Amino acid sequence: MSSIKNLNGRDILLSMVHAIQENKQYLGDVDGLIGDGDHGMNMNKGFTLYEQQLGDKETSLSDGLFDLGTVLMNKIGGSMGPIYGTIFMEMSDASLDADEITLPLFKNMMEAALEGLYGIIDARPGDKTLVDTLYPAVESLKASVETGKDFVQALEDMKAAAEKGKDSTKDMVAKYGRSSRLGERSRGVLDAGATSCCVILKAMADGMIHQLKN
Amino acid sequence: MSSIKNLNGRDILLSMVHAIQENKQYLGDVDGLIGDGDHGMNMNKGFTLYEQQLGDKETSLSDGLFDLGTVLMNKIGGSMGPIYGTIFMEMSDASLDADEITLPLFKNMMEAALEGLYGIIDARPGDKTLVDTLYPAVESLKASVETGKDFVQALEDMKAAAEKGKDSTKDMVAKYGRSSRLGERSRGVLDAGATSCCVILKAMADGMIHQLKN
Amino acid sequence: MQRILNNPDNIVDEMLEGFVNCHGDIVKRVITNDDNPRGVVAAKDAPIAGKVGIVTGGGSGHKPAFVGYVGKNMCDAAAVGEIFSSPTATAFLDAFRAANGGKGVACLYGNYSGDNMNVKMAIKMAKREGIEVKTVVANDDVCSAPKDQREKRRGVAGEIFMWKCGAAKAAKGGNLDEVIAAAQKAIDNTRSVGIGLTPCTLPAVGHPNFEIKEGTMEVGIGHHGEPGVEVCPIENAANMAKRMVDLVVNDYPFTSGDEVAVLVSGLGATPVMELYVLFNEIAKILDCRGIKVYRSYVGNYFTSLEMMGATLSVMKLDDELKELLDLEAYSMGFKQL
Amino acid sequence: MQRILNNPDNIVDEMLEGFVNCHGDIVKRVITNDDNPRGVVAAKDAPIAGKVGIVTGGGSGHKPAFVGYVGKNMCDAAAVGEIFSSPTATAFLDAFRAANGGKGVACLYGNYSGDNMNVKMAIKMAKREGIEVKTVVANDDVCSAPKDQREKRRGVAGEIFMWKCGAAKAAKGGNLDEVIAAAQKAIDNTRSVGIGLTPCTLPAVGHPNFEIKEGTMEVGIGHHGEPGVEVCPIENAANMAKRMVDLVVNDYPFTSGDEVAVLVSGLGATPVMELYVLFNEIAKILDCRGIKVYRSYVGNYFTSLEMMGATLSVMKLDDELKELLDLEAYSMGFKQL
Ligand SMILES: Nc1ncnc2c1ncn2[C@@H]1O[C@H](COP(=O)(O)OP(=O)(O)O)[C@@H](O)[C@H]1O
Ligand SMILES: Nc1ncnc2c1ncn2[C@@H]1O[C@H](COP(=O)(O)OP(=O)(O)O)[C@@H](O)[C@H]1O
Ligand SMILES: [Mg+2]
Ligand SMILES: [Mg+2]
Ligand SMILES: [Mg+2]
Ligand SMILES: [Mg+2]
Repeated sequence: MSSIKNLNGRDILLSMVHAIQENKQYLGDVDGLIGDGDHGMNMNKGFTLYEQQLGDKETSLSDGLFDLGTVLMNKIGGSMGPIYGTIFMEMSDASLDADEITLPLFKNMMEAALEGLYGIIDARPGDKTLVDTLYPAVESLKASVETGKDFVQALEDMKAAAEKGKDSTKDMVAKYGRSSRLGERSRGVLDAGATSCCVILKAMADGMIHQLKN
Repeated sequence: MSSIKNLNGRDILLSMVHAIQENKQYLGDVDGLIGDGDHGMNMNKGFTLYEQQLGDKETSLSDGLFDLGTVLMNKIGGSMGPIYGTIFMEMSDASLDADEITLPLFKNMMEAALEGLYGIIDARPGDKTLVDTLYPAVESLKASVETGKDFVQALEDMKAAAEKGKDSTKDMVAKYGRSSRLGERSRGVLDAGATSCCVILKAMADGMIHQLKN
Repeated sequence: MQRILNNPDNIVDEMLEGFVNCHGDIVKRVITNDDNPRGVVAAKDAPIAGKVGIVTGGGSGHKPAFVGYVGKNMCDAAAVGEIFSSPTATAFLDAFRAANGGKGVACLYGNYSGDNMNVKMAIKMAKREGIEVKTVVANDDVCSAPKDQREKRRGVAGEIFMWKCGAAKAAKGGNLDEVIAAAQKAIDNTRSVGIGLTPCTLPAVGHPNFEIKEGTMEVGIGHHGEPGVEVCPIENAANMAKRMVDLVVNDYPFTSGDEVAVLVSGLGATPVMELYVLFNEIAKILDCRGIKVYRSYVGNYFTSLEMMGATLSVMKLDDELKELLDLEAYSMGFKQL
Repeated sequence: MQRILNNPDNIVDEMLEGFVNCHGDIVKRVITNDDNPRGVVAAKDAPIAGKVGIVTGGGSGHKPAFVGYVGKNMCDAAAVGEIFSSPTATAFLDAFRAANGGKGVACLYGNYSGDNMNVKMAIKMAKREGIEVKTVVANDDVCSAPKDQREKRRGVAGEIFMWKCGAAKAAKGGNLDEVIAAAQKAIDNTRSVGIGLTPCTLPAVGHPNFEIKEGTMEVGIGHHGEPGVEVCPIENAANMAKRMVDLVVNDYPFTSGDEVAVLVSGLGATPVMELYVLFNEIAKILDCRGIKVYRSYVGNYFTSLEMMGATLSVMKLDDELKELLDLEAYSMGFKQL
C-alpha cells in the first residue's frame, strides 16, 4: 500500500506510547548526565496519561495527535509540554481533512511540526536539542518525496536520518535548555530531547510501516 | 618514698591531660556506639583548656585539681562538666591543707570524689557509667590502706581495679545518660564515661608512681 | 564531610556571631561574665521589668532550637551549649540574669542528664543572687521510656509548645507559678515521636555518629540519634504516619473529640516537601479518629544537624492553651501573627 | 533512598494537599479548570480588587519556593509544576485568574526555557480573557552566563527579593507598570551565586541526578544541579564566602558605600547552623569592602530537594527598595513584621 487510512491511528499512537514507556529509564539517565534527570519521567507521564484517556477507543491519527499534543501541553508542563505539544498539534492540523496519509502529506505534517517548533524555540540544528533529530528527519522525507521513493522506504530512511541526527548531538555543545550553561562540559553526551524525539519518530514510523505492509 | 609533695602537682596533672588528648578519638568512637559520639571532643576540650590556662606555671596537686574542675564545670558543659568538675573539686577540697599526699589521704580524696558524685547523679555501680570505674578504684584503695600496702602497689592495684571496672561495663545495660534508653541494645559496648574515667585514673596513678619512684 | 565549616571547634561561636548579626531586630548577645565568654542570646528588649522571664537552653545543632525561639512573646534568653551537649551551669545562670525582670524566671528545658545537672547548679547560684527560678522539664518523647517512667523520657520537638505556651502566659502577665503551670500543662498534654532515616555527623567528629542502614528506618529515634524502639524496613509516608500517630495518640491517650495542635518537624535534611506529604497523611488519620486539628505547624522546627527523618508532636488543647498558642509571636524559628 | 514518600508520581499533589491544609490562615487552593485539576495556590483573600495581582510559579522541590511565597503582601498566586519542571501554561493561566483584581497581573518568575514557553502561552490565553499580564524574568545567577549575555542567566534565590519588592509595590497601590518597574529594579540590582556540596535525588528517579565527588565543591551550581563554572576541592567557610562575595560583588558591581540586602539560603540539607557560619564570613568581607548590610536573611529560602550547599544573593538598595523590603509580609516562607 502507498498510504495509510487516517482513521487507523490507534496502533501508530500506541506504538509511540509504548516506545516512550519502555525508554522511560533510559531517557531519564541521558537527561541526568547534563540535565536534571526528569525527561523520562515527564515524557512517560504525558504519554501514559494520553494512553489512559484513549482507553480502548479507536482514533484517527489526526485526532490522536491532537489529543496527545493537548495532554502534553496541559499536563506535563516543563519544556516538553509546549515543545511536543506544538509538534503533535501542528501535525494534526496539517492532516485534519485527509482520509489517507500519503508520503507527501506526511512530509507536510512533519514540516509543519518543525515550523511550529521554530515558532516557540530559538534552537536550530547544531544547538544540541531535539531539533537535531527532527530537522534531518524532515529533510530525509523531503528528499524521498522529490526522488519519488516508496513510503515504506521513505520511513526507513527517515528513521535512519533521525537516528543519525540524534547521534550527532553527542559531539555538540548545548546552546539551549538546562544543559546549555555547561558549555564544553556538555560535549560527549547525547541530548535528552533529541533522544526522545528519535524514539518517538522511529516508533511512529514503525507503526506506519506495519500498516503499509499489511 | 611513701608520699608525694602536694606542690609537685604539675606533672601529674599534665599526665592526665595528655592521656585524654591521646584518647580523644577513641573516647569519641566508644561514645559513638551507643551515645552521641562527642565524649572525646568534650573531654579533650576541657583538659586542653586547662593545659593552656596552666601554661608553664607550677601548681600544687590540690590547686591544679581545683582549677581543672572549674574549667570543666565552666567550659565544657554537657554531663561531663558537672560530673568531672565535681570529682576534681572534691579531691581538691579533701587535700587542700596537706603538704604531703599519702596513701590514706589519696584514698580520702577519692572517697570524697565518689561521695560528691553521688550527690549529683543517681547512678550507682552496675548502671554502666563512670561510677563502675570509680567505685572499684576507691574500694581497692580502701583495701590497700587497711592491709597497709605500699603506695606504689596500691596505685597499681587501683589501676587494675579501674581497668576491670571499666571492662565490666561492657556486659551491663545502661541505666543513666543518653544510652540508657537503649535497654538491651546497650549491652556489648563499653561505657564512654567509664572509659575516660579509667584513662584519667591510670594517668593520674602513673604520674604519682613516677614521683614516688624518683 | 560535605559541610560549611571553619575550625569545627569554633562552629558554635561562629554560628552565634552570624545569628546575632542577622537577627538584630529580634535578639542581642549578652556577655557579662569571663567564665562564659560566649554569653547568651536574649530577646532584644529583655529583661522586661515586671514580666516573668522565660529561659531555655540546650546543646547546639538543633536549629531553630534553641536560640531561634528567643524573641517577642517567646523565650527571653537561651543558654547555648556545644553541639549536642548541655550548656554549662554558668551559661544557664547568665541566661537567668538576662531574662530576670524581677518576677522570677521559668527555665523550660528538655530532660537530658547534662541539662538537668547544669540547670540544677545554675539554680543554686541564682538563688544566692536572689533570682527565683522554677523549672519545667520537657519529657514528650514517647519512645524514650515506658509510660510508667515518664520522668525518664527525653524532651524533643514538643518543647516548642512548652515554650510557646509558657512564654505567652508570661507575656499576658502571668506570675511565675502561673507560667510554670501553663508550661507544665503544655508539655504534659504533649506527646512526640521521631522516625530517623539517616544518621548525622558531628563536624568535629567527621564520620556518622551511628548507623541507619539504607532501606531501613528507626522508629522512636532521639534528637541526638539515641536509638529508637524499632528498626524496620523503610515504609511509605502513609504507614510512617500511621505508626507515628499510633504511638503518640495511644500514649496520651488522645481520643475522639479532642482538639489538638500538631507539629511535624523535619530532622534537618529531609526536603520540606516531604514533611507536607507526611503531615497530609497524619491529618487524614487524626481526622478518622475524630481528633480535630486546631493549629498545625510543618517545617524544620527542631533538627538534628543533617539527619533525615521527621518528628510528630501532638498537644491536647483546652481554652487556656488555645489562647496561649494563638498569641502572636516573633522569633527566628517561630513567627505567628 | 531514605525519603518520606508514597507514590513518587503523586508527591506534588500530596505536598500541596498538606500545605494548603496546614496554612489555611495564609493560602487557599483554587481549582477552576478540568485541564488543571491540581489548581493553584492563592493568597487567602486573593484576588484583591483594585490591586495588581502578583503571580509566580515554577517547578516543585524548591520549598519554600514557590507556594511558600504566597501570602499577605507577597505573591497572590503561584502555579505549581512537577519536581524541577515548569508548570503548564494552563496552570499559569489559572494563577493569573486567581490573582487578577482588575488591575492586571505581574508575573514574576525565573529564566528557564520551560517557564518561558509556558508563561508565554498562558499570557496569550489570558489576553483573550482580557487579563493584562506583564512579566519580569529573574536572571540573578551570575555563573549561568557571561555578563554580556545576562538575558541567558537563570533565576535563583534572588527571586525572593523580586517577589518581595514587586509585591510590596502592589500592596502599596502601585499600578501594573510601577509594580513591574519595582520588581525589575529589584532583580536588576540583585546578583546570586551557589555552591553545591552534594547532589540531590528526584524521588521518581531514585538515584542522584548528578555527581559532586566527596571532598569537592561545585561553584556556580544551579538550583537543579545545573553544573557550575568550577569544581574544586572543598574549602573552609571563610574561603567559600570569599569566592561567593567576589563573584557576586564584582559582577554587579557593588562598591564601597552601597547599602544592600543579603540573603544566604541553604540548598536543603546543609544544617542551618552552617548557614550562619557562612553568613558570618560573608558579613565580615562585605564590611571590609565598605558595603553596608541593611537587612539580612539566612535560612532555607530556596532549596533543591536534599542538596547540600548554599547560595548568596545580594541586592543593591535605594530608598524605594528599602521601603518595599521593609513592608511587613506574611507567607509560609517569608514572615516579617
Ligand atoms: N529552549 C529550548 N529549546 C529547544 N529545546 C529545548 C529547550 N529547552 C529544553 N529543550 C529540550 O528539552 C530537553 C530536556 O527536556 P526535559 O528534561 O523534559 O525538560 P527540563 O529541561 O525542563 O528538565 C533537552 O534535552 C532539549 O532537547
Ligand atoms: N545521668 C548520668 N549519671 C551518670 N553518668 C552519666 C550520666 N549521664 C551521662 N553519664 C556518663 O557520661 C558519659 C557520656 O558523656 P558525654 O558523651 O561527654 O556526654 P553526653 O552524654 O551529654 O553526650 C556516659 O558514658 C556516662 O558514663
Ligand atoms: Mg530535564
Ligand atoms: Mg556523648
Ligand atoms: Mg553529647
Ligand atoms: Mg526538569
